[in-house]
Amino acid sequence: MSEKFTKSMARNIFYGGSAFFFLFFIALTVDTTAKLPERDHRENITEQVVLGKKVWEVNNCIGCHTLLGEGAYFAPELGNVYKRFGNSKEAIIGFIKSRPVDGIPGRRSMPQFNLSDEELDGIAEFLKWTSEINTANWPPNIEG
Amino acid sequence: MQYQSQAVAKPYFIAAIGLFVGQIVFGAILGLQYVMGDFLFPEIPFNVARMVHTNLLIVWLLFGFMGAAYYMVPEETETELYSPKLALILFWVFLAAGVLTIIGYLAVPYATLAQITGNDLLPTMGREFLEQPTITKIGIVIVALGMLFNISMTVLKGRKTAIIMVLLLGLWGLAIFFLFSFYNPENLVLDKIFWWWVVHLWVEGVWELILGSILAFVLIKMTGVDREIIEKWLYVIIAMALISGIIGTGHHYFWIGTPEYWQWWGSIFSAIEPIPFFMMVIFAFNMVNKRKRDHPNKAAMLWAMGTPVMAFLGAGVWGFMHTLAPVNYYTHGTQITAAHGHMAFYGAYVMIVLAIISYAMPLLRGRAAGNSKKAQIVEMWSFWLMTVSMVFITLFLTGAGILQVWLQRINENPMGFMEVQDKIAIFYWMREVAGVIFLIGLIVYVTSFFIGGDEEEASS
Amino acid sequence: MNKTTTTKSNLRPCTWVWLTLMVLTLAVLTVGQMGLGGVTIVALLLVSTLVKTHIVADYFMGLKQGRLLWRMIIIVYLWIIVSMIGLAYWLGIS
Amino acid sequence: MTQSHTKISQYPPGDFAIWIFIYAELLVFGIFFLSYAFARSQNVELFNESQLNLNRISGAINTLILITSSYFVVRAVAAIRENKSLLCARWLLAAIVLAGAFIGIKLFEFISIYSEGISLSTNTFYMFYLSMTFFHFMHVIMGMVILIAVMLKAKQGGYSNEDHTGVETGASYWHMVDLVWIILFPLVYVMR
Repeated sequence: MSEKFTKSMARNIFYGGSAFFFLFFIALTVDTTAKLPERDHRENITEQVVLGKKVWEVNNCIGCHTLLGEGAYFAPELGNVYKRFGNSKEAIIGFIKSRPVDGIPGRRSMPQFNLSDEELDGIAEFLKWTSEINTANWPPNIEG
Repeated sequence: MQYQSQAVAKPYFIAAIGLFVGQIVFGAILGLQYVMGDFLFPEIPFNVARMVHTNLLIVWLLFGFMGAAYYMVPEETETELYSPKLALILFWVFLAAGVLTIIGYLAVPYATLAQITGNDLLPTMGREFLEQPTITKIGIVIVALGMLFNISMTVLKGRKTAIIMVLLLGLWGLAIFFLFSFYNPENLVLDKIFWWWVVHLWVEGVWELILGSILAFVLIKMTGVDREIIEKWLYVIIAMALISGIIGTGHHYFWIGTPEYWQWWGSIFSAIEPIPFFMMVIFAFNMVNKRKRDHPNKAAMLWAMGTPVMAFLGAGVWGFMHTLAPVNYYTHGTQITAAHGHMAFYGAYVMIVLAIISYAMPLLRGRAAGNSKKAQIVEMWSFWLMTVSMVFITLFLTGAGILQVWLQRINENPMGFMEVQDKIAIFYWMREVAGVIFLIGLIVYVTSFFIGGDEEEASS
Repeated sequence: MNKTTTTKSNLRPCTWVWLTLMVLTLAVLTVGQMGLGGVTIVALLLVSTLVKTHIVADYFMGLKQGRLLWRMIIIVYLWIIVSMIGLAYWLGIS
Repeated sequence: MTQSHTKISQYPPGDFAIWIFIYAELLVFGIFFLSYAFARSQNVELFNESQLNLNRISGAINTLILITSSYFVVRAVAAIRENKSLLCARWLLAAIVLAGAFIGIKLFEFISIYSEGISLSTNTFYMFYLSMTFFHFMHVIMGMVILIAVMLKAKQGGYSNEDHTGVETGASYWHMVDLVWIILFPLVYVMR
């Protein structure tokens, strides 16, 4: 009589099961990417939005803020900041521009990044585009 | 130490511990910045300190994994390493790349770093945990491929045990999924989807294979239980981990613009993610009960037993707490996530690396089986200091998170983010105190390496 | 010798199980084709599902012989699933 | 003989590793079923309406096919217990052919649903219908692969009445695939 709980069967299940579920994950991912254009409104990704994403990245904004809930939890959520600031690009640009170089005594403060007007416009356009992604109604309210 | 070439693991372990200290120092700085917003501003703004904190964590864990691989592979395959020299060269390359990157973070503004490292040619920077300059990323790939070549060649010429095959698969997966960090589309939603292919499929996928194989190795060595039994359960546990964990990626696809069916797929599969961790706890304690010898290295045993318990609490329980979509709707991107992240990383990955270091280091230093009683007692003190303070860090962050969710998201008159941060400052203060105790625990840990005394004899 | 007779005596109930499953499935289909619904029908469907899965587990899977534990895991599972589905349907009505 | 008897009472038929997998799979399917049922209770009308669009006949035929296939696998196990390798392989082949028929009918169902422009994102009912049936569909394919492997080994005389754990392992998995469908069919196609 052979052993009733064998290493080789456990191994087969590991390899077979993992491959099975990975293939399944790929199938779901394919479906997701096919459905995505309806939700991310990629037709609105202009040159400014692309520049804005780059500005977002090279200044490591994610190191303090969250964007659609991902990032650091040190500073406010920015996925809906365009709406929170009254659908105003100017308000976003004005806020970024007005950060004091030496911070605010005793309090958290965003650094002064000395962005050009073009970069400021880009980041605002990027945040506007982000606020229009269909995120299944997240965040729960305007405060993010 | 049975094989000469295992010695290359030693510098890897030492570097890991050194970078670990750096990580915790920056953790303490971050904790203070949470309550004293202008601390070190503008010299080291929060985003820079955080980047250093998280990147050091990843890099030192990778050092730990590599050291573990170089230590385990010769012993398991019963043959010397294919090229110890290559392992040492790669060590210095990786260390130099890591240190230079950290210096780069601290010395110049991030935008300048992006510019001088040519981020424009292949933009990959500025995404959470993947902040490294593109050239550093390329360096990581080269080091990983070099190591994989080295140990794969060793495995090919030696005995192929289940433990080593699982470890190899985990390391290959680590390298392959890292390649997604080079994919940075202009579309943020696509960017986020495949960013998780690195982050999630690492920590809730292939890293668990590495974790499982190291734990199995240490358990075989320390308990003397039959290899067949341990390897059998290793397969069962990692099978469960991947079955639940791969589609469990869906719990990150709830609110980033992905279709809404992920709320079901993600919830259902991540609901079973605690099971493999629970099985790991049962498994580890069962093996210890069945032990055929009492290994003199009690400290290593403590780390090895602590790993599944803390991993189950941090990854399993704290993960499950906010993984279901209706709950996550309110907790997503709050301090709850931070709480879970801290305990899960500590429990699963920090502790397993410390376990293998604790087991292997005395042998690498030419001791018979374990450090002296005195040194072990100090090390066990550090275990309890770090573990208990991590539990408190997690509890305080959870308290902060619950209050944050309530004030900012559920309340009828929701408060703004910064206002809420002021309200929950007390939790951040307590977290900082716990963090300092963690740092003290780490200092005690480092001290334990410098305590001499009569070493323990190998058991019969 | 002994083995052969056990096999034979194991097979006969399985044939009956198969026939029962076929008949119950056709009954379920009939209910579906008539478009029936409501508390009684759902209850009947759930009972038939419980019966079908029960006999698959006991006879096809062979859980009736052997340790009670392995059988009970499935049986308890089936009872929980079926009764929870019933509860959900009841909630849907009220 | 006595030894094999005690072993049999120790573990369910087949390799115990497959049972850990079976229990895990049942857990996943079970959560899916309950999610469906409770999601339905929030939105009864939508579920009832969408359900009418399904092809109940092909669902029922597929149920009959899977049940019969499962029964054939029972016969295959009985055959190998009497040391009849070729008979065992033949019963397995019959079961595999039926599994192929299941897949064919299911594909036809998927294609007709797809040509109506329905997808996972259409509504909650279709999300569940497609998720659960496709998930199950993949399990049928995996079960088929397992049965084919067992059949090939049986054909070469790789099993005997003394050692046929492999056949029982494949059979147990296949019965699980059947069991799940027996719940799925009335739940999704009929109950309203």
